Amino acid sequence: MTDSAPEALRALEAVIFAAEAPLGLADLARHVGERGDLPELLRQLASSYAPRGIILVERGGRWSFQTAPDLAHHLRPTREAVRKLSRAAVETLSVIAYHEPVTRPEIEEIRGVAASPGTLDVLMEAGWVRPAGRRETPGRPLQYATTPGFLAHFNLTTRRDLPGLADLKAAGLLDREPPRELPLPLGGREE
Amino acid sequence: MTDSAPEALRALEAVIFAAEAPLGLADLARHVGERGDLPELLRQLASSYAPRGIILVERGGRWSFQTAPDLAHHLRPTREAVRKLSRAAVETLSVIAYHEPVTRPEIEEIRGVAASPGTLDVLMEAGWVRPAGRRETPGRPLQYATTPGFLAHFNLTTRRDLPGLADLKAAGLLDREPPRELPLPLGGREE
Amino acid sequence: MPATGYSLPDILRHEPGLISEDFEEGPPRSMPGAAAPPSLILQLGSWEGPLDLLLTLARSQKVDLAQISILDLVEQYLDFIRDARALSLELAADYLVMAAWLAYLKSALLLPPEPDMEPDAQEMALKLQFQLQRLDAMRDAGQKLLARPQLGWDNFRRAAPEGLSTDIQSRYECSLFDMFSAYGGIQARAQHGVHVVRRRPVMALDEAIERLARLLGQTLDWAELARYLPHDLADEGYARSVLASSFVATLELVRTGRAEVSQGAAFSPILIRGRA
Repeated sequence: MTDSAPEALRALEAVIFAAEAPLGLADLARHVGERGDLPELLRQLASSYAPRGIILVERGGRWSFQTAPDLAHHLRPTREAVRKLSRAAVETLSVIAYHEPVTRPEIEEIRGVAASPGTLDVLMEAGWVRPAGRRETPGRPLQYATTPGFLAHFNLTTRRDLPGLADLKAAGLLDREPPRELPLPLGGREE
Repeated sequence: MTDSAPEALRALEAVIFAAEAPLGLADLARHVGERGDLPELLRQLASSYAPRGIILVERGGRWSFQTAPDLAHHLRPTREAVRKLSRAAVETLSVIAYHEPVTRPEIEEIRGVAASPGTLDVLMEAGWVRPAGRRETPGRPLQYATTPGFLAHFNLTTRRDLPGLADLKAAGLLDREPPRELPLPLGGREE
Repeated sequence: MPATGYSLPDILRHEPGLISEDFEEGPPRSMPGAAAPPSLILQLGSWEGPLDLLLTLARSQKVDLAQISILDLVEQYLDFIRDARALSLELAADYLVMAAWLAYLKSALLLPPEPDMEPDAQEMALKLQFQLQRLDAMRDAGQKLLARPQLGWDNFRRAAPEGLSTDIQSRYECSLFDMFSAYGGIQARAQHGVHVVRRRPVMALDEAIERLARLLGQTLDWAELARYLPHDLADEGYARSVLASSFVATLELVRTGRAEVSQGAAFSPILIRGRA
């Protein structure tokens, strides 16, 4: 290596850095001139970058800088966004928790409404619900059940810790009176 | 420096490298986490790049990689020539840079002519000048100032690096009014 | 005493050709003298207005602007304007305004100072010199800026950076209470549904018509409808059904001419009798 090498290395790295796309040997030679052994210079440059956060890589004979793969999480850091579950999702979750393993048609029957497609997905994304095999009945419907993450989130040791219907009623959670019937104006009868 | 420093340096260089625009300390902290003394890490990183063909620069508190200026001749053939600024635009730019924040009437007073409509637009389109609030004087005139993009374009770390700024300030030439104690070199008057 | 009472900045900023283009931030500036139509504007060489011309003339004195002779400069400017007029060059109005102002400044500087003169001639001269120095400094600074290495010409950033982004990971909020009350809500809904759907003991309309017709056939006197209803019905729901069906049956019998119905007032007892 002559003492012009550092200059050539500097030129190479600047050219590769500023390029719009990975550059082949011919492109590089055109930009930095025919200085010595280009492949050898590129190898030197690559090894000088190897421990860094930016690395020099060859892909199909073309060279470019890119970020070191192990640092990807810094480039796309994840930020937590707290979201409130929809009422449909909370209801579906409770049905699964009380009736697992339960199929989707059963959930719909218990809730009295058709499930929107996203509801179960949200619960699975939250990590609270998992598919739990197929039921061996006609149509072999998929069953759903809660996960250990569900128990952990709600601080439950087992599913048996869920309050029963009687408990819910005692807590006032079932006392939703149906609307009173309208009085009939036909008189007579009460006397 | 703890032994996590190299990791932090790698993360910093990857993030700055991948970013679409120069990053300030807050952006960097968001991506690499609060690791030690960011300004000190940036200084270390900058000095490790100083001899290279790519350098780490601070422009108006934002950090980015760019090619070393002495290598321009290797790179220019690939790039279009920069647009030529009109004399009025250059003059307006320097008036804003040295007097900011400055109102349009002040710019016109300093230049001795009414600003033509296109001049400020050109500078704002280039991303070098921005409106910088209104001055709380009668008429509440809009003020103008330079941007980090201006500092980046002219390779200035901060406004303090503007050529001759200290001398002009010392000579009172950046004041709104002539200094009172200026001698009166009125030539012919004395005889 | 010349009639020029304008302060220097007013004159310098005045440019008739651009008078229609007023600035967003200020009221229209008052114009000394009549507005010259834009056609009168003449770019004298490459000067950008009278201050630029003055600066060019000042530089020809080949001394530091701080040492310049304002009186000499005034002479130079007035000579220049005279020459231009001799050549029948049309001058933009602001060059002439400047000439008038400089002529005034010159006389004020040469005459013994008047104590009550505002502004003071020395101060005006000083301000002119300051403005020349300042403009010169700004020009110089602009050139120095342009001489600096420039991004996109002398150095370059990456052409196509990948960019940074932030992945948003959702964390769902749901309390145990939310879940229990949701389940309670489902159960309550289900119970309410039973009330609506379950088949209840009712007296069908056909049955009521048949029964009422049979009872009415035995008497032609007016009697309260309630008297024809079965007594001691334990099921309140069934009792209501009997009442409703019997009332509708009454209307049906009246419609078919087999009974008459009468009510003295709203909510008073309904009277019914059969028709033979």
